[in-house]
Amino acid sequence: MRLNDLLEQKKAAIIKEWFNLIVNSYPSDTAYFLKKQKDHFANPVGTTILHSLKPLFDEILNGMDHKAIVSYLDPMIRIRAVQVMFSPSQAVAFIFSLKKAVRSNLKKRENQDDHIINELIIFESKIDEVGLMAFDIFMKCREQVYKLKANGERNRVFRAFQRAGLVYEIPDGKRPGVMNVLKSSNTAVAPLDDRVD
Amino acid sequence: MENSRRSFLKLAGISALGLGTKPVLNAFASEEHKAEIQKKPEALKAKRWAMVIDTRKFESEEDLKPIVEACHKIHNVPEHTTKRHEIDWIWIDEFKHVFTNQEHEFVDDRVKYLPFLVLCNHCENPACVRVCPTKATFQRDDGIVLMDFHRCIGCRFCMAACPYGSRSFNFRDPRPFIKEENKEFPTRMRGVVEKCNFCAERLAVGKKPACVEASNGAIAFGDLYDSDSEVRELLKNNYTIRRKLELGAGPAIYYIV
Amino acid sequence: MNQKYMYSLIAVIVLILIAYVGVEAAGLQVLFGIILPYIAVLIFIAGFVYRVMDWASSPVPFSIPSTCGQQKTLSWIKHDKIDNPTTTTGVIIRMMLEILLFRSLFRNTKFALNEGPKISYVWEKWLWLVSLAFHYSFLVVLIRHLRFFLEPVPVWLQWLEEVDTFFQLGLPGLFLTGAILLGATTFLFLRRIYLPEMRYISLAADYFPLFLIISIAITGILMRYFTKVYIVGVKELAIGLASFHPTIPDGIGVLFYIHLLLVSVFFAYFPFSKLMHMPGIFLSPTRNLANNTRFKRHINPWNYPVETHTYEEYEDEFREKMIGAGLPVEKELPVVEKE
Amino acid sequence: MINPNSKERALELGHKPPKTDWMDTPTVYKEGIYCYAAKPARLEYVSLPNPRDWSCTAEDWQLPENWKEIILEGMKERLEKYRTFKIFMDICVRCGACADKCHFFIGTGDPKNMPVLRAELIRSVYRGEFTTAGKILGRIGGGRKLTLDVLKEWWYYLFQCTECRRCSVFCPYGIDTAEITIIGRELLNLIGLNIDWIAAPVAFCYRTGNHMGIQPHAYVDMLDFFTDEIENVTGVRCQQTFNKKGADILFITPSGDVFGDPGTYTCMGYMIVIHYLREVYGLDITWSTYASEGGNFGLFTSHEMMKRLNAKMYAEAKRLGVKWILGGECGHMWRVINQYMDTMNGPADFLEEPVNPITGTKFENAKTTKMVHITEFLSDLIIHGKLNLDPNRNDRLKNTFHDSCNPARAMGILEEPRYVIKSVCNNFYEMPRNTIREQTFCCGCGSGLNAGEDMELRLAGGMPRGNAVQYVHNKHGVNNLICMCAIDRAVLPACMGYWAPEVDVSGINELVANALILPGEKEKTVNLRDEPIWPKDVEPDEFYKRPSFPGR
Amino acid sequence: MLELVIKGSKKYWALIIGLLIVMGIGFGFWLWQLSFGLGITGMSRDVSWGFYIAQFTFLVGVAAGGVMVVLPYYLHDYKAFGRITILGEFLAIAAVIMCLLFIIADLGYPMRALNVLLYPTPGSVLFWDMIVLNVYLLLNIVVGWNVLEAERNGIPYPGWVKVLAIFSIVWAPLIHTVTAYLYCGLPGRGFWLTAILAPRFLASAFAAGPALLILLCLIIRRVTKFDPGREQIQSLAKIVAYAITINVFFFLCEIFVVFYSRIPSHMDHIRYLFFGLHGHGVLVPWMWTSISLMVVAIGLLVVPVTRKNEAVLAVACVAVFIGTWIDKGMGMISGGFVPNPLHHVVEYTPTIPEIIITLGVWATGFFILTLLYKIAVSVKEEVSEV
Amino acid sequence: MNDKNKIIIGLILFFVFMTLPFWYNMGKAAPVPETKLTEKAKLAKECVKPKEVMRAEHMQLLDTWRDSVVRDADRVYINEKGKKFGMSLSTGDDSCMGCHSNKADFCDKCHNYASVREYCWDCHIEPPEPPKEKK
Repeated sequence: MRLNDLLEQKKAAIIKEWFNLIVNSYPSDTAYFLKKQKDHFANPVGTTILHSLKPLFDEILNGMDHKAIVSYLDPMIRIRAVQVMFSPSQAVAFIFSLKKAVRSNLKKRENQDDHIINELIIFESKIDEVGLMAFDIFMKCREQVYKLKANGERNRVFRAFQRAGLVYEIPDGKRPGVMNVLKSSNTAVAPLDDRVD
Repeated sequence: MENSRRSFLKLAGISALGLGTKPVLNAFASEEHKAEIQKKPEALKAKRWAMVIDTRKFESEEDLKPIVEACHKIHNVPEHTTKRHEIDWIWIDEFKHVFTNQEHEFVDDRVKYLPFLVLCNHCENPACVRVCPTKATFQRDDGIVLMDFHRCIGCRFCMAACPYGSRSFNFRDPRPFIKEENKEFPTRMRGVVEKCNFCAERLAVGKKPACVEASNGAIAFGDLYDSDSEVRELLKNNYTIRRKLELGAGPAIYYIV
Repeated sequence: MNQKYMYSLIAVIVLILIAYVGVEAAGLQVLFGIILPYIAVLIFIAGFVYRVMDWASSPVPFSIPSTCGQQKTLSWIKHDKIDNPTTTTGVIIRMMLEILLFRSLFRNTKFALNEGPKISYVWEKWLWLVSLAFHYSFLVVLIRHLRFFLEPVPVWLQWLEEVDTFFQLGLPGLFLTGAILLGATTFLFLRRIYLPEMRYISLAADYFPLFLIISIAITGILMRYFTKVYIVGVKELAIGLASFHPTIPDGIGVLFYIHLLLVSVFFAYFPFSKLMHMPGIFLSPTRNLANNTRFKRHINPWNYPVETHTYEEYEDEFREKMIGAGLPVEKELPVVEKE
Repeated sequence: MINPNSKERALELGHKPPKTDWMDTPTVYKEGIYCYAAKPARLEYVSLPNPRDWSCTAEDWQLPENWKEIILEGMKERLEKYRTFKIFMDICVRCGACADKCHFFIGTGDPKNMPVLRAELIRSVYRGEFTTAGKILGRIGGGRKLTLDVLKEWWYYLFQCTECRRCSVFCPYGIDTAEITIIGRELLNLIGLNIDWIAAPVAFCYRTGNHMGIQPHAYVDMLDFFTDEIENVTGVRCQQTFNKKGADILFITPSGDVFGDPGTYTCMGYMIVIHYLREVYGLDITWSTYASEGGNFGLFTSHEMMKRLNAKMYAEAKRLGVKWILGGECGHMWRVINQYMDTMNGPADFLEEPVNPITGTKFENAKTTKMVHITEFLSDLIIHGKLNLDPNRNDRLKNTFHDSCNPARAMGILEEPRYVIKSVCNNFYEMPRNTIREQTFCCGCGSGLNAGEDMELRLAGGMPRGNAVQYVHNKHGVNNLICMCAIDRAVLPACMGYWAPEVDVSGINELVANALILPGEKEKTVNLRDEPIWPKDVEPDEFYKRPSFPGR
Repeated sequence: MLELVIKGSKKYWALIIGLLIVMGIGFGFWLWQLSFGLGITGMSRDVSWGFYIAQFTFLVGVAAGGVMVVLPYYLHDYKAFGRITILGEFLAIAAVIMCLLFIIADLGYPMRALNVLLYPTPGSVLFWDMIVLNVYLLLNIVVGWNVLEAERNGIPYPGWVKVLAIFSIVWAPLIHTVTAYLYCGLPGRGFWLTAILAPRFLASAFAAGPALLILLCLIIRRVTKFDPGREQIQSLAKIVAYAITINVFFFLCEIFVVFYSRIPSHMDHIRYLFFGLHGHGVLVPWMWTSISLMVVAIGLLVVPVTRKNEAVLAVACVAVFIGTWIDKGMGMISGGFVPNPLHHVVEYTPTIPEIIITLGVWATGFFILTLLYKIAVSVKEEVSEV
Repeated sequence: MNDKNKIIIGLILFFVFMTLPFWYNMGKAAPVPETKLTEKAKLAKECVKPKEVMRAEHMQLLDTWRDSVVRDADRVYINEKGKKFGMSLSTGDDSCMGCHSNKADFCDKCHNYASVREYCWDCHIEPPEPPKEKK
């Protein structure tokens, strides 16, 4: 329990450093905006992170409630999942820099205390767990993007065609290969392509 | 090359800052060394100015009017036609008004009807100086409570603070109400407070206050801390009273009754 | 160190040095006091006219006002006559609000992300307020300077000065607009330096006029309150310029020539810079046009005929299918003889 | 929460190298941001220059040798032709008011998506190539030469602008980035640089009359199918007429509604309304297969292309001899109609000044263009009590309304749609005030950026809109986003899916049709989407017993 | 948020234009005063402060009274007042601005007003009054604006705002205490020379301020869609009831001390006000009216039945407001100057130009109040709608 | 759209205002005021400080003077050259106006020319015009 008290005490300093580490891990062009931001202007990423770190830290420290953690992580990662400047590792790396922030905020004496070290190992494994959760969220978001990318438009148009009876579904039990035979002998769609406005 | 350019820029920066200020700085610099400000040699000096009014020497208002006139004339005090706008540096009032707390039913008839001269008391602890938000009213080392008309904002806090009612305010431009202007003394403008200045401008050139001069010896003026002074002489030999002593303001006007 | 503002800062410092050396060392008062101001005014007028006429020479082919309110429509729907004007009066009011009160900047919001995350758009008042303060005090300062050019000084100008020095602060009395001008330009400069996005988009050409105006204000304030110049000489010079009898009176400090050179540069620079936003705003088609193109035809002077896909060509291509689908056609199918 | 002061101190600890000037920051083409290049067939079909197979990520763009001259010559020509362009090149003071108004900047955080910087990409070339000061001072004067890198930067960022004009509302000089983007894209088109998602609809539209490339018989087939669908729901057959000479009114709407969900429901909505008016009032409204497209991707290509595509509307109206034209729910279509059509292809003196034959209302505001917006028309009908409406049938929906950019900021049609919506449904909630009306946020996909390959860009750009919808969803349980633009209907479902799941998207006419009581209709239990008309948490019996329920 | 003031109903604009006209006339007369001097007022050598300073004193009270809705909310977490703290803060802003304008109007030489800053004099209470008033103004602007803006944007207000809000709570009594010290530290003015002056001022402030606030709340409820709330109004009414009772109690204490000690220099002023002195007594009917109004108001406010009836409550609040206004706005200053230090009775009545300028300042205050309340109420309406 | 006329009218209006100084003076330079010295001043040859300094800074000098006279009763100024002056604007022969008794010519001309309104004379009484200087 002693580590928890220590962390609770040094929370402000740890979060400050955590944020700092996160910002410094960004591509320089973005970091410039994150770092220099005086008010909430600039990149939503910076502010989202800023606002989510404390509750997230509290949750790691005290609760580790899966649902709560996801709810703090989701907004941070959801935005980054569509900001192509981040590689997947960059998108979730910030979780792990909490380890560094915690360690550098413990005094030497505290760092050598066996009891604390043991607790620290447990704490860090919780961070790993959160990191993995972050990765899950990131992947979920990316999958969603790709689903939208791959199917969204086509599906909608296709459904409309299908409903209009312009498309034949393959009847069960028939030999595959004869697909999507159009109803009329005339092609209904001009041969250029299938575009929606 | 890089170096010389940098030093050039440095030089330029410095001269940009110092630009144009040089001649002026010179002027002031030389002034500091040589120019001097002094008091006039003939100026009257005292540790604490005080005034003793020997009321025994007055009988009626007629005796006092010339004194008031003398003061008001040299100080360009206007004579307003509207009572509300009245300005007085020195004026005349009855015993019961001047010494509000010492009046009683059985007071001596002479005193009861005797006109008294009233003016600023140049208090030791002046409330007006205390309250002034701009230091426009201030106390000089020699005890004179003086006004800097240039600085007065006309808030009239001093008028509320003065327990003697010695202060007046220029409710309007005084100039049209000054019969004869004394060119040697400025008038005031609308919107500032004024009061008796113990003729500080006369003391500076070695003259006694105008009222003293006009009183034919009924008013004495001098240094309270000079044991040889006329005022000390009078205080030693006569019983004197001062106004509203209980307020602790320490008025410098003594009355021999 | 930001190169862009350093360039501008150095440029202004060099200008100051030129005037200083030119007057103090080389005695080129005639150049700085007469020749350059005349040239500057000439460049200003010619350049200004040239630029505006150049804009005028390009037509406005389409009416594309930004509509910021409800259009004129059915009689019972309240039409926003100012933000979506349909008449000249509406446009004039809209332009007046824009020019006199900076209507669009008044609308400005600042994007902010809050816990949640929740996006909010907070009214951003400072840019609007300071810009207003800056432009109006600049205008007053400019008008006040007419006292050097007009003799006798008109009464209205004296009133203006009286109001501007209402508070007796210092000797001679502090002109409030001068102080506001300096304060506002400093704010505008600091904004460019401290806000990252402003710093990113700012060019040397954004800093230069700011430094120029700040320097002009500082030299002006210095001359009035700190290191005095011979004001009668200044007016003599100014009147001389205005009446085409230029003279160089003796005894005017070098500070004045620096001030004058900076002002000359300001005027000469004006037509070739972003400062042309002053006339530009009057000509901005998204603001000075009425949104009335559905009931009043806007003419494009260079409208030219274009190639289109006509109905005839269309029917020719799809006639068979159209007939098949029961669509009416202009021409029936040709009877194709079978061979 | 970290207190702001300590945050600042923390930030100062960073030792990142100073960032580069924007002119020195190279453009890196990121997957998910750019759209694919136009295929040669599209360009050839409408005789646009330099058709070829190329890719924007390839080193060699296969440009004509004199591409630079072409662009500069084109710029010069446009500076002389468009005062907007010239003025907007000259008067920007970079005050920064526009910076955080752009949905792409908010969403992507890419500084070059600040409107001012997007314009500076072109302005810098203008200064460096056309102004004396810029030529002399070069970089210090903010000027630069036109190089291949600059060109690539143009292409990348000009196709990250949806021409939504939100920035122009806040600009103290009214500088309209859309105008700059339009002309920028026009310049790119001079050397065959376009994206396929724009070039294809342009070519399709030119040939078949609509973006989808739907041939006339298929168009009719599709609407016939909808007729069946409607009959299933209402029991009434809403047969439409096509290319009918001598009809009263020609109806033109974007073709996206004919083939794409959920626009199809809006399309059915039009059909029901048209049928109702024919049955009840004998009003003859006809569709055209030749002018079967309201949208105009020519606007995203060049002014000339816009004019070529737009010409069909008047031509068809003239051929059919109708009195006036009725326009469906579309965004940029209405920008073109409001601000360009009459100037380019008018005067339409062969048409009559539009009058609502049912109410007698003169549409004064469409006197010369002779084209009326369907919400103007509907508002007029509703206020005169000409439509038999039962708003309870939309009780399943809690609605909010997305002002589409072009109708809001290039036309100012704000109250009509709200009036119609409030007349046909009981639950309506506005989104936060700085995200609606003239300050509305773009869907993130306008001006031809609604391709599939730039999904990341679209979602990032749709973030502000998504956030505002999510806000009313959380606060009021809003589950339906109404919009009056075909692009919105096509793209907002994806945007909502990512940012505000559980919120559906529909057009206004879909709700109107749901509420409209058709003569001879059967007892209605489902809406056009085959969903029960009562709210999810309410039993049908209870629903019909509601005191608010009129005359059932 | 400022854009909210330019959208309003016809009545709103009529009010605005009406106030602007009064302001314009007042300003015109002030220009006349500026060029002629304070001679156009009824003030004299003996009564050197008049209507202006009296209004100033009263309005400092109104400004300080605004804190009575802010304090329970921030210090005692009384949630109900959260709805209307902004009304208290905005009332304070308008009142302080009126105070400053009255000071300016009262200055003989306003062009030199900045001398107070140029030659700071910590010994002068007026110097401190200038500081406390301006700081209070600033605090209320910053706190009020930020809290309202946060509410409008649906986000919590920044933490530092709460710190400032609590600071402003401490500050509010300070402004009235310092204002009382302007008077009660003066020798030779028996009427003011009493330690209970500051408590008396505060008591009347906490009565008059909330009473006005209640009236404003009732008006807002009538003319807008925003309802400040019944509970809120009743809580305020209780505050008014206590404060006005304490005010009268303090006054009785004063009466006892003065008349039991029978020190003439203290007694004469009160005698002048309530009974007349040496045949002078213009204020006598006014003062009795004031006392009666306050007593009646106590009756109406203390009895729950009458207090809970909002129509009666409104009457009681009007009584409190007018009662305290006469007490401070007329009696307090004149009473201090009459009789004068030489025991002459010189009476004071304001002149017409003086009253017009006063009206002009009041109009300015209500103009600002209208604009601020327009903003506040529009935001409240907006928030409850969206 | 033909709006050239409007633009030209606007330009003309703008330049009429901008070139107001040229119109106002109509090519004639108003005479520069000359500071006239009284005989007494001419005889004295020099003022408290050199002419250039006095010309530019007399107001500051007077400002410091008035403070020391009013607040410290210091009334004598001895300049660098040892010459004594009464530190007063208008009181005494050795005051400013004692020497420059021609206010209209000495003060007003320049002040009017430069549009500088001094408020000295709101209180201080201006000296009577010496009859011989008047013509």
